[in-house]
Amino acid sequence: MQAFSQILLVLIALFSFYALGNSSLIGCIRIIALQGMCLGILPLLIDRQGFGIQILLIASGMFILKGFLIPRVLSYAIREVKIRREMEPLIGYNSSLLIGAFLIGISFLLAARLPLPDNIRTSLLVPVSLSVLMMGMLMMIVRVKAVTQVIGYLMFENGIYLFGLAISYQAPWLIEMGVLLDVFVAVFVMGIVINHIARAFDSINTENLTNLGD
Amino acid sequence: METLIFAPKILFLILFMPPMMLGLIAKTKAFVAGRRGAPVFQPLHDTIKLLGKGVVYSETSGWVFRLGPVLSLSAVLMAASLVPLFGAPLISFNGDAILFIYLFALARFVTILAALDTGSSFEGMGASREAAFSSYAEPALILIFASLAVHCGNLSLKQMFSPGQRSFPAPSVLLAGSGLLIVLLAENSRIPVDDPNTHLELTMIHEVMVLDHSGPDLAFILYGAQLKLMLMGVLWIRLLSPRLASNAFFLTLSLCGLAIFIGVIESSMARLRLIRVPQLLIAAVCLAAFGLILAAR
Amino acid sequence: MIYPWSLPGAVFHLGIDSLSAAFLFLVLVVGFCAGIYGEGYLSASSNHIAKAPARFFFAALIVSMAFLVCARNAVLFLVCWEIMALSAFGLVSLEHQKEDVRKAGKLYLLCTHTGSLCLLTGFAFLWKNAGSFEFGALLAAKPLSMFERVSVFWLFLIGFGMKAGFWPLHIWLQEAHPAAPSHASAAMSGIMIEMGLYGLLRFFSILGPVSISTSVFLMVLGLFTALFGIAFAAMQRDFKRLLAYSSIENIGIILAAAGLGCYGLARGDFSLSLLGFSAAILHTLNHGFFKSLMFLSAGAVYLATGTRDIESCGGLQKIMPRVAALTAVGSLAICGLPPLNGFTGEWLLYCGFLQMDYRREIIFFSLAAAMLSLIGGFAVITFTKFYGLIFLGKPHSKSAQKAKEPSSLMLIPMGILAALCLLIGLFPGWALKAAFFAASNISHPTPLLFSADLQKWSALLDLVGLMGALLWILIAIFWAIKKTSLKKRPTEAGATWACGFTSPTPRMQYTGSSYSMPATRTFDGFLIQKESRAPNGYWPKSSSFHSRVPDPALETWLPKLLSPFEGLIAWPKKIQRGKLQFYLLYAAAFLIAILIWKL
Amino acid sequence: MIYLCLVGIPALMGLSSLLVKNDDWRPWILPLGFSIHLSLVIACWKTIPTPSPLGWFGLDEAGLIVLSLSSAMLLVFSIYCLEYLRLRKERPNRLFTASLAFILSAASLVCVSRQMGLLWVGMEALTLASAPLIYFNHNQRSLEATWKYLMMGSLGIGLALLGTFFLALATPANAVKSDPLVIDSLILHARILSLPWLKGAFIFLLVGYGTKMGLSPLHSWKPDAYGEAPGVAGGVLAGVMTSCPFLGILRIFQICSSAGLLEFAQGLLILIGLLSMATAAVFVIGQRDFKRMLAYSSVENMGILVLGVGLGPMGTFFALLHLINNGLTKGALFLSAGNIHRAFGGKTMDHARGALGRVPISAALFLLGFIAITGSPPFASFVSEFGILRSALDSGHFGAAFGFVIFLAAVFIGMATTVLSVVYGTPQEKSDKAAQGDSPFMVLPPIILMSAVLFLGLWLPHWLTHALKRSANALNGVL
Repeated sequence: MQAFSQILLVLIALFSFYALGNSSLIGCIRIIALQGMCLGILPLLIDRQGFGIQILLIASGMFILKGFLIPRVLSYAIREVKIRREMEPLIGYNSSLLIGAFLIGISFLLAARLPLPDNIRTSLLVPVSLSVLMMGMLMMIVRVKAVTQVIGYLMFENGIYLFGLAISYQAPWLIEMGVLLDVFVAVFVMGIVINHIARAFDSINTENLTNLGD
Repeated sequence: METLIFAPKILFLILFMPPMMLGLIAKTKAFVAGRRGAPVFQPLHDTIKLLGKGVVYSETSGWVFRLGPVLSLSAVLMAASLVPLFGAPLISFNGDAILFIYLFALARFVTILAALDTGSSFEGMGASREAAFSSYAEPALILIFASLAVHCGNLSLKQMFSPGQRSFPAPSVLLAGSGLLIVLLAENSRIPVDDPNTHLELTMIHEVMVLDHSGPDLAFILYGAQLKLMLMGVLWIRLLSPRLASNAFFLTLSLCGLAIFIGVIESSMARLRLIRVPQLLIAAVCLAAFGLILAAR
Repeated sequence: MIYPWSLPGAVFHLGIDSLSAAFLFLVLVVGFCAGIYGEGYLSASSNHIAKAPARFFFAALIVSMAFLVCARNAVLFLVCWEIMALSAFGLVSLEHQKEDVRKAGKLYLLCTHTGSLCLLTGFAFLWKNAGSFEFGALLAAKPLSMFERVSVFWLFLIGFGMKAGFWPLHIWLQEAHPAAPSHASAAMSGIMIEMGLYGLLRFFSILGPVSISTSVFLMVLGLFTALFGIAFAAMQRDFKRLLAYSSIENIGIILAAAGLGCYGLARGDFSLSLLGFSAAILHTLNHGFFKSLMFLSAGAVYLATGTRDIESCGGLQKIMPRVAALTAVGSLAICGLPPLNGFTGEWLLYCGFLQMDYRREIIFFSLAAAMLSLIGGFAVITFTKFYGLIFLGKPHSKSAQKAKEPSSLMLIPMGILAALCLLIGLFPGWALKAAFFAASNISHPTPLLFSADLQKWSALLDLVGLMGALLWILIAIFWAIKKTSLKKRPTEAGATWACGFTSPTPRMQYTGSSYSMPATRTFDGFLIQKESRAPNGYWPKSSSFHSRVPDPALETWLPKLLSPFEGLIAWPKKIQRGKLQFYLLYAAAFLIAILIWKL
Repeated sequence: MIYLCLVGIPALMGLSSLLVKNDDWRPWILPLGFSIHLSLVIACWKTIPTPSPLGWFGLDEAGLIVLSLSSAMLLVFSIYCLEYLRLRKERPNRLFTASLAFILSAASLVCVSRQMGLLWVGMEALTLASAPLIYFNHNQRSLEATWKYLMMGSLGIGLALLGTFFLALATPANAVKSDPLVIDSLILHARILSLPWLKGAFIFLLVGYGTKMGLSPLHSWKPDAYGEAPGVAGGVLAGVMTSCPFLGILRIFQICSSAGLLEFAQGLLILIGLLSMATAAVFVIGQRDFKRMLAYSSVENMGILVLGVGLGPMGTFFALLHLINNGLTKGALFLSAGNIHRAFGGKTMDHARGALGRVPISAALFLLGFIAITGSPPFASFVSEFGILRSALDSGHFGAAFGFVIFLAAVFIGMATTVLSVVYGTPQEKSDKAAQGDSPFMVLPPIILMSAVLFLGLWLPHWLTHALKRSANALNGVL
């Protein structure tokens, strides 16, 4: 169990790292789906008291939502758009990978300042979630395609959610459901907006979205 | 009370001395120039003659023009009532020195307005010069008074110019006196500030303001000017040494002396350029200030 | 009168002491006169002023000031203060269709709000010390620490000085007063700016005696303000601007008098401080009366001729004689000439400066007196120009010819004010009593001393009034003499003697600028901007000469002061350029920074 | 039960307005439902309802104040909408009305929830529900604004979630057997919370909810959203959407202060508050677009709020008061700004000039609102801003007081320039999109709001003072 969860965590981190370096939209969506699936499995491994019904519920909900529904929404959103890959990002792939590595370092540093929550067996959870979160932010920042930004946002959410697993033993599952629902709706709305963007500017380049400002 | 006893003398001084001083000045100038000149009482005759004449009013002018001379003359007479001639003044109270200065200002104010009322550019010119120069002369006068008030701690002319003040040899008095002399010449539009009997209106100051007045108005104005000259003369004499004004006779003598002195000055130097006049007055201010500093020690 | 008020720290606490009473009297009289005049003014200036707002703002202005002087609680004071300021703003920007009016209104609003912020901070300091907003508590509170004292003093000096228009805080004044309709500018110039002085006087009594050097600084500031104001007044062409500048002058004189009072307090010499403060208050009253009178008549002229340019008026004395007469009274009073009220206050101030029996800084005070007289001389220049150019001579322009006498609704209030000027000039003792009682609230003298000084000075001032009466009698006598001597003699009417020139035209009259030129020549070059196209060649083209007098504090120093801040502002604006990625970056960077710093 | 009604009724209205077909009388649903809601809220003022068994729901004074503010303002806005939506026939208003209703429901959820997770859910719902308002105009600019709003909002909300998790982790696992996010129990066991996690929670929640509030440097979405949304939507955003996250910050601040992290929390709040005021000052000066100007003024006022909270009990008292004043005034400002915008078909100084000539009442209201929001008596903001200044001096934060005054002055200068040039002057010839004059239904709501502001400036009701005092003390742990 212990080892599996460790591996899974590392895998999740690597996924987002990979997404950071990947230029194709579809690829990114696939990666994010994979990451979501891993997230779905993780609670079963990490949690203290075996397969509780509520754990099962959450896990399955996660698995479906993050593994299938959300990627579906995203691919629906970019259907009209011809472009399939992220052209010139604000920061090149290699350098963004470097920054990603740097961020991982920061997140480990921050995690070191926090005492280990006593119900988590693995010490990797906090730093990994922080780094996934930060890499998500990085992705939102350095990419210019709206979809990629949404993917970044998803990654960011995953990081947070990963963190949420730490309290899954005591947080009431209703809350978790609400959280899931909210995330889903958020992404749904974003998808719609992307759709509108695509129609209004017939591209999903956010370079078009810089008319407002002082 | 004592003033009532001296009433006739005072009346003589107030009524006959001013024109006589003017006549003396003219006489002196004539003498220096080698002419015989008009009799000493000529100005008095002129004044009386003018009183008996009719007037010509410019149709531009209005009531200000008609009221002006009256107002200015009464202001100067008011001032006269504050000045200690040889005895005590008619009225005296702490702070009347300020009133004295401001009464002259009032006279000037109405004269200027009367000049502007005619709408003549020449009189406007004269008015503006008069206003500008006297605004420099006033501070000098204030400073002189202050330097006198340092000792008696009182702002009444009677106290400030009473015997027992420092007198002639004292350097502070010397400075104040020279300052006062300049102010006197300037305020009464004598050379070197103004040439009363030039024939070019462009260069006049006081005379050009009263070009349009005639008859009694002109008489009032002339007499007012002469009276002003005499009053300041009295102050000057009393400043140098109050003893000179201890009685009417001495005072008369010294006033005549002053008149001759002025005459000599006028015939010995030419009028300054108008640009230079303020500098002269500021010099007077500086003299007065030095006098004050010396007096304050 | 104390009513509970639910705002934190506030009590609806009204009270009238003699200081309040003096100012309240001023507010009510001037407010009343200006209000009545305003009705006539509004109905005469038919179209271009919205009447309802004008009435509302004016009423608000007067009422708020009436409450202001009675307020005994800082919050109430501030509320009244701001209502006053805002309604004045409303009045200033009534004719907002005009560009310059908008400018003036904006400038005024910015200035007054800055001042109010200073006042807020000052009161917050006082509250911190006293724990209450009641004036009584503020008075009774323990003395402030050095830091608090200094900061409160400067905050109040700036806050109230901004309203009163001390140099260089006066920048709004000469812009706003001309912009407002004349009854409003009368109220503003006659009362509102005095409220700044009221505040200062009120809070001198709370702050306690200031140091000697500070009071000397106040005197110097006041005299400089006065000199500056009158010098600029002498140079103006727009006669409402001229009046506004002369308000600055009078405020300066009052400040100097107040400074004298502070000096007395600092020296522990109560009769001197009493003298100074009462001179300040007396001059405040007088200024309130004659300045509002002047503004009212300026309004009448503006209404009749439709111009505010001195050069294009002239000869109105014949066309509107009543206004002319009333204005003559006003201008005599405003120059501080006997036998009118303006003289009494200045005379008191001179006496204060030149009472030598206890002075250490004789030189300084005599120079101050000299400065005062210089100011008086310039005042004479300014107002002979004002009166002479507007009312005397021949009309310079068509607009001046078609002028006509205003309605009695406008004349009567002016008459009341003029009568007040004459009366105070004749019976200054009464006004002095009021001023003394008011002043005793600031410099708390022993009753014995107080009654003695009141005795002394009111006796002297009554003498001055008596002299005034004598002067009137003399004038009457000589007038009679002249009339009798002219009875049986011809009085002919002829053309003005133009030194031989046969056909003088109105255009050839002396102009205002050239009239004040000899006096203001000293400021040539660096204050007066001239642009001229001199005629040249054998057949010269049309030539022109134009000169204006920009206010250095407003048009030179203020921009210099503000220019560095522009750069300061321009730089950070780069961060909001519309790129979402950057916005996200700011958020992330901020978060990480805080995490690393604080966690 | 009452909680269910408070949250449920608006939600039901939202659903029903989604179902209703007719565009013309759909808007009428809102005033009805909102008035019911408001009456419920008033009932709550009469008797504070008891917390629900699990301790998830409950109303304290702070919550009640925010709740009543939101409810009352939304009622006023819904009255405005009746006329507004009639004028904007070309746009289907289904989503608009629905999201107004959902906003109230979400806001009520935020106010009544005593459970940080639940509060977060409400906040997220609030964010999503307000997106359609911004996108109402359906043009490229509004689309851009919506996109930015969504991304920034989601980022913030995500961080807030993380903060919530941190908070949950702050309670030692076996120490308390209850739900680790219930505020009351957190305060009860404040002493045993682990401080590092709590600090982290505070930072993340501050940044997260600060993004929703629009504190600098997280404010960047605000001018775009406020500028492109219709006036009424701007009012909703500035009045309701900002006070709910502020409530969230208050909650976590309360927990921190009772856990002994007072200095830490106050330091951060003062810092970010002054930073926001400075940013607003910089951007308001020379701002030609009066809606964006209002947005920055809102940034400034948010800064004032957190600054006040950072200055101790007295400051908190006045901050809560300022919350009310700011909400009401901003509402009036945005509504009148919307009227002016419509009358000139433009929202910059170049289009809109001399509004007093064309829409006199709205212009006057705009001017008054400006005077009020910059804290001049006799309007309410004067009381609160003066109070915050006092508390800054009182608590010895002289630097903060200095900055406060300077920034107030700067913002005033900036706003005055824009507002005066919009209100005064002579309007140039009518542009084709110009509406005709003031219509009663569209000036009445801002008049109501402004008169409320004026009233509060002249008279603070005692019950309100009492409530403010109690919550201020509670928040600073000075019970």
